[in-house]
Amino acid sequence: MAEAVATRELTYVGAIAEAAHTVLAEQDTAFVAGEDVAGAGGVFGSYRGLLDAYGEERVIDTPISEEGIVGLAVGAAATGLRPIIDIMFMDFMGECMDEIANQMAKMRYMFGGSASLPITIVTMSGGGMNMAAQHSQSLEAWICHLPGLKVVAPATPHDAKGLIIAASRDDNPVFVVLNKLSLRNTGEVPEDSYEVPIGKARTVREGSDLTIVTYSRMVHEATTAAEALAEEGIDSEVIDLRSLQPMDTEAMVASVQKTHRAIVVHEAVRFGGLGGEIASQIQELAFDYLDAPVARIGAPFSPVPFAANLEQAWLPNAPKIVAAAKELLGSE
Amino acid sequence: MAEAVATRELTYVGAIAEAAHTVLAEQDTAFVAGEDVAGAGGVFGSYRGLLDAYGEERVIDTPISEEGIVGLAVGAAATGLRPIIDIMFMDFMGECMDEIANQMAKMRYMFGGSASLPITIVTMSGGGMNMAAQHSQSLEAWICHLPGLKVVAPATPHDAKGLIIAASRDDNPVFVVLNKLSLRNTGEVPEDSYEVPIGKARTVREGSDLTIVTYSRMVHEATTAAEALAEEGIDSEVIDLRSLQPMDTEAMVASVQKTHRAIVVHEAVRFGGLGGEIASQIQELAFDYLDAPVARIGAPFSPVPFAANLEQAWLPNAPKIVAAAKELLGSE
Amino acid sequence: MQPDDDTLRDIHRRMVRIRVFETEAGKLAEAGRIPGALHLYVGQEAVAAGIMAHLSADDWITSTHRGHGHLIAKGGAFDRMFAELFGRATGYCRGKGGSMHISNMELGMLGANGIVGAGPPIAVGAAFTAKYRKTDRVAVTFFGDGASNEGSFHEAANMAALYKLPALFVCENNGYGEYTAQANHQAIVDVADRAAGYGMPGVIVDGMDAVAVYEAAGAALERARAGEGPTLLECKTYRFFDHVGVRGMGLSYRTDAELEEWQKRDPIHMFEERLAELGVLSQEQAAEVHDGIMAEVQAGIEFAEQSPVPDVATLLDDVYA
Amino acid sequence: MQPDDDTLRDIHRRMVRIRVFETEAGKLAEAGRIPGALHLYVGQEAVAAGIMAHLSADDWITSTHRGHGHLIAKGGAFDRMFAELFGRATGYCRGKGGSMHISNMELGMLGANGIVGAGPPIAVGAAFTAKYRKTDRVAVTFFGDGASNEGSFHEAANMAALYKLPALFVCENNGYGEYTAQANHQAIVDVADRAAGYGMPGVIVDGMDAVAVYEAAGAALERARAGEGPTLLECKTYRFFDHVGVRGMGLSYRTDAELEEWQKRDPIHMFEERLAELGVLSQEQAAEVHDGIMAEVQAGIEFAEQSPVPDVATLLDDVYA
Ligand SMILES: Cc1ncc(C[n+]2csc(CCOP(=O)(O)OP(=O)(O)O)c2C)c(N)n1
Ligand SMILES: Cc1ncc(C[n+]2csc(CCOP(=O)(O)OP(=O)(O)O)c2C)c(N)n1
Ligand SMILES: [Mg+2]
Ligand SMILES: [Mg+2]
Repeated sequence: MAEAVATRELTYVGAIAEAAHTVLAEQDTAFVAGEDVAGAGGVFGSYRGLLDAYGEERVIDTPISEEGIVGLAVGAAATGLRPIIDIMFMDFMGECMDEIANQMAKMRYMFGGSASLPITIVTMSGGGMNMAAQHSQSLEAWICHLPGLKVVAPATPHDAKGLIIAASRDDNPVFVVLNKLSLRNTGEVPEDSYEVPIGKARTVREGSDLTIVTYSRMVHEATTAAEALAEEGIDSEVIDLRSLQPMDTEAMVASVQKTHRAIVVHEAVRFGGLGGEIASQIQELAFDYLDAPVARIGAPFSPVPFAANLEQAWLPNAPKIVAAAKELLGSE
Repeated sequence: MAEAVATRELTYVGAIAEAAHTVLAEQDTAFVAGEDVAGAGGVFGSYRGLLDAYGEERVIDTPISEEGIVGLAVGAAATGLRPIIDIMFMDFMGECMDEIANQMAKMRYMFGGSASLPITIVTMSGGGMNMAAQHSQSLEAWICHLPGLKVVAPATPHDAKGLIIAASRDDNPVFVVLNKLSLRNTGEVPEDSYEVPIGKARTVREGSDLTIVTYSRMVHEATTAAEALAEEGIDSEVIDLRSLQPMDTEAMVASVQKTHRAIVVHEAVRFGGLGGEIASQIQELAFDYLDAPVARIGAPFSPVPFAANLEQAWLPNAPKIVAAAKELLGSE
Repeated sequence: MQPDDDTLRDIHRRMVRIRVFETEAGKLAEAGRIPGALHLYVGQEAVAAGIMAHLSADDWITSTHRGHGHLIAKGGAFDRMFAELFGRATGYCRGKGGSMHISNMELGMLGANGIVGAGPPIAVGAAFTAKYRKTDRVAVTFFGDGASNEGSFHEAANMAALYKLPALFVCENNGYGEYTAQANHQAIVDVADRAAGYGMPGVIVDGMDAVAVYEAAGAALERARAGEGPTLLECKTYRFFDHVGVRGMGLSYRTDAELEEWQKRDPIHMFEERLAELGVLSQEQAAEVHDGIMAEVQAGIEFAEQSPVPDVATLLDDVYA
Repeated sequence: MQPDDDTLRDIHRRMVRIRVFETEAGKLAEAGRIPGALHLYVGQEAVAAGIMAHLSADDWITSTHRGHGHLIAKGGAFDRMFAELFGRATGYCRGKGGSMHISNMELGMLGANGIVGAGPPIAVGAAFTAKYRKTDRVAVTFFGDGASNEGSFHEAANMAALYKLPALFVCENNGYGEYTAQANHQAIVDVADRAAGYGMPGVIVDGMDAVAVYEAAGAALERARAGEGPTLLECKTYRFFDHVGVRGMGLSYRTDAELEEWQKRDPIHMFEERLAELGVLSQEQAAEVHDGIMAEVQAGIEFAEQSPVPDVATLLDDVYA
């Protein structure tokens, strides 16, 4: 049993900010750098108060130079610091994929193990805010395919704080993929410093008829769907992966062995999304337990549209999960 | 029946060069731009003779500026030309992912259909040449996940020429992912201009016990594996997807419905690779036909190592396919 | 190249069209009637107007996240623009792009852009087309002081100069990239200092003075059309609204005093005083221009509001040609 | 800062170490005994030697695809270097990196790099560490004329100048990026012209003259260590071998006459003549230096050849810490 901890309601963005404060308080060699993270406290408020608390040597506004920012992190980490860098929108990774994929992810291996890169990369994913095609993407599939990186995607304030702290203590580059539509969500968050272990999924809801494997904001859509399904007598288990790389294969397989059915849900475009990896793992490792194919729900194959009605039609959501679940169970 | 065409043996790189010549001859608005494509004829020889034949207005050496090169293509295409650009190694996509993902792939959609981007992007993938971690990758998963792009990956000289010509005539951005270890491979290639249709797989070998779905150089490994398996009485069908986006789902599903077993093979790192998409589609659409889980073969989860023995251990190959096939068939 | 009277009136009209459109768009955004993020151009009108007065629809421009002003100056119609901002099927992008991707190929406007620095390489491509086809068209790329720190700007500038392309690089230096002052994002004062590093002329102009912009751009564009290559034109300007919307996030990253100092040099007020002095346009005539444009803006808003949202059946249209 | 006699001999030694190592590595590559792509440094030795003579193992460098010379000048041992080129377990990277990723953290050598232009941002990070920890360490980044067209160089230079980091940007301008002459990849003659655009000094030096390099670098590094910020130092040099290997692909992108002109200014020959004149090192002594180094190189090759290849069981080691 976990010991009793003092918690209180905090928003998702409040939890992010608290994590940033915690990390800088705990680690002398940690600093935060990124566009508008210092003076403005981050355009999402993720670093509010940090500059005042830790000064401009440790909280650094950068030019609009994503490749430079990631390079700064690589060089600083290789020489002994523990950078936390902010890539404002995940969509901007295109500007720095070389430093991410060819430098940060590979340096340790290419150097035969002689370099360590304890870097935390904080970024925002997801749509639903009428930000259109270049500010709404979920591109985690790009980075999960890169050996050398770890990737986490917290759904709740609790996990956001705990995973950022865990990332900052990890000696590897860890991407923390946050979700911008979740910023005002609230939840119980411990006051103290704590880690959510990287690589461990969380069972959000237990069930026996069906497993929904998901992460990030879709956890809430899945939970809503599970509640709706429960009213119709379908009992779903919801698994929040939290960590995408490494992935808690064991947790998902154990659940499917129990429920015999699975739906994988993410907001990213379905084709080529991480759902393919997840569904493949499930059918590879639990084939004999499956009563139906593993279903995948992701966004359709288009950029994210601007118009609100189109964007809502584009986004995966609870009704789409409910429909898929019923189809899977043959109950409609 | 196809009509008789005059063919002769050509190398893979010879077929690429012939395609480039054909495209510039056929289309006034087509030009080739990239690093060392003109004076040097391409570092792989892909554009040999092109400068002499078409002059420096249409065959253009660029600075080492991948983001600039892709941007050049986007702007030139949007204003009426049909650029063919060369990204020397696929690994360098990190330098231009923004222009690829956020501009080239999305412009048409974001502009409500008013722009067309008839761009051909030629690039080289794959290992096996002791080029180490930054010159050996297979990163097709990044681009197949991007609505707005098409992606082809020819395995043979015939398909290389036919797919480059098809790409150049397509009104969308098409990536032609070539394979550098295949450059000296030979095969029959028609002298005339022809298209290999984008989106159509090719059945390389018919079989009844097992379907191997693959593309690019792994087609040859799969064929070798199929021959070895045949000697042990296992009859495999080999499907060369050729086109990764769009993907010929129908062809793979039809084959698996016949054979009841499938192995997906690619050289890219297995985790998060396109194999997840392929395997997921198969089990979604042919679940009731499957006698075993869909297996996936890809590279293990590390950067590409330099040392020859490590690199050979890293690469997927025929023996690994044979072993997986036997396991799948329970014959060992 | 001094502007004649008609040109002066034309420039004025373009500036006022931007001002009124943006001011009304800002009100709608603050009222929550336009979704998403609007980056408004108020304060910088002299730049778009002074430059676009030289261009025809055959010339191309690339824009930024702050793109309405550029499109209006290039001839954008209010009704279709508002429709796009509202996400309606009648918008320039059929509602799929919104403010950050507003564009019109027929007007040669290759898009606002949500990615800082993404425009210059695209403009290089358009300039390449102009040269390839042996036309006298030009491509103008607008970008901010903040954008000048992106690698994409660097690569594009180098390529344009190397190939002597008919391009104009317009840096709208408004002193800030979001909430970060120029002194905190680069160690130079004049972005034009970067031009020499590419082998192109760098010119600095008062971006609040439409005539100065017009003249400097005219010389640079003449050079470009004559095949002599690109120019980097830095326009010193200021945005009167916040980075996003009108009041934005309410951060105190710049002082009221600074804003007021710049507002004293409001490009439209200064220009109107000058036109009145020159006898080109009286204050009454100027007021009429404003009124006429306001009516057109209101009609545009009405058109947008009465336009249908896109049919959900069009969701997957236009991903591919 | 003039070099004293010991320093002159030290610089000489570093240059010869590079020359002999690279010449022998080139032979092995041409004979097919080293796998993969080798980019050799012969001709450019004065740059690495003149600069590295100022650095200790506490200072950091980032290198390029043409990285052996930098590592040797920084103190790299031949045996472990050859072992890496051969892909052996005893190599600096345990055989996992090879020529393009050769590195040694203990010597402050943050890696050769297969990605053109990837080094400068990493060096900025190292310089950041130096400043963050309030040390007087410096970070030096080497890159080519071709690399100066990558956006990554631009972003790094801007950041280094902005933060006044203790960094030195060394452009080894050898006139070509692969097979493309400088005139075909940029419209400028001096890459140093780019310095002003970042607010840092740009210095041009004869890259075949080790003393000139040493002196110019000394001044720049003093400035850096004093907290006054980075410098862009352009060294005009030439590579005597082809882009890859010795004879390369056999393309005729430069003339024999041009090569011969530059070979007349062989940095080692010129330097040895000078040292003989100064009475610092006689021709006989120089020959002894060569011989001693040749013996060390041969021993290194033997060490490498006798070293085991990596155990396949290590394939997945060191992906993560
Ligand atoms: C690649 C990228 N990085 C960061 C951003 C976030 N962003 C949007 S506008 C902006 C500031 C741009 O400053 P500047 O270029 O000076 O233009 P201004 O807003 O002042 O007109 C930033 C950082 C972005 N949209 N794209
Ligand atoms: C991002 C990237 N683009 C292209 C290449 C291919 N390439 C390797 S070396 C080279 C030329 C580099 O020229 P320069 O920077 O002048 O260095 P030099 O070879 O002359 O030392 C190129 C284009 C690469 N390795 N990385
Ligand atoms: Mg600005
Ligand atoms: Mg060079």
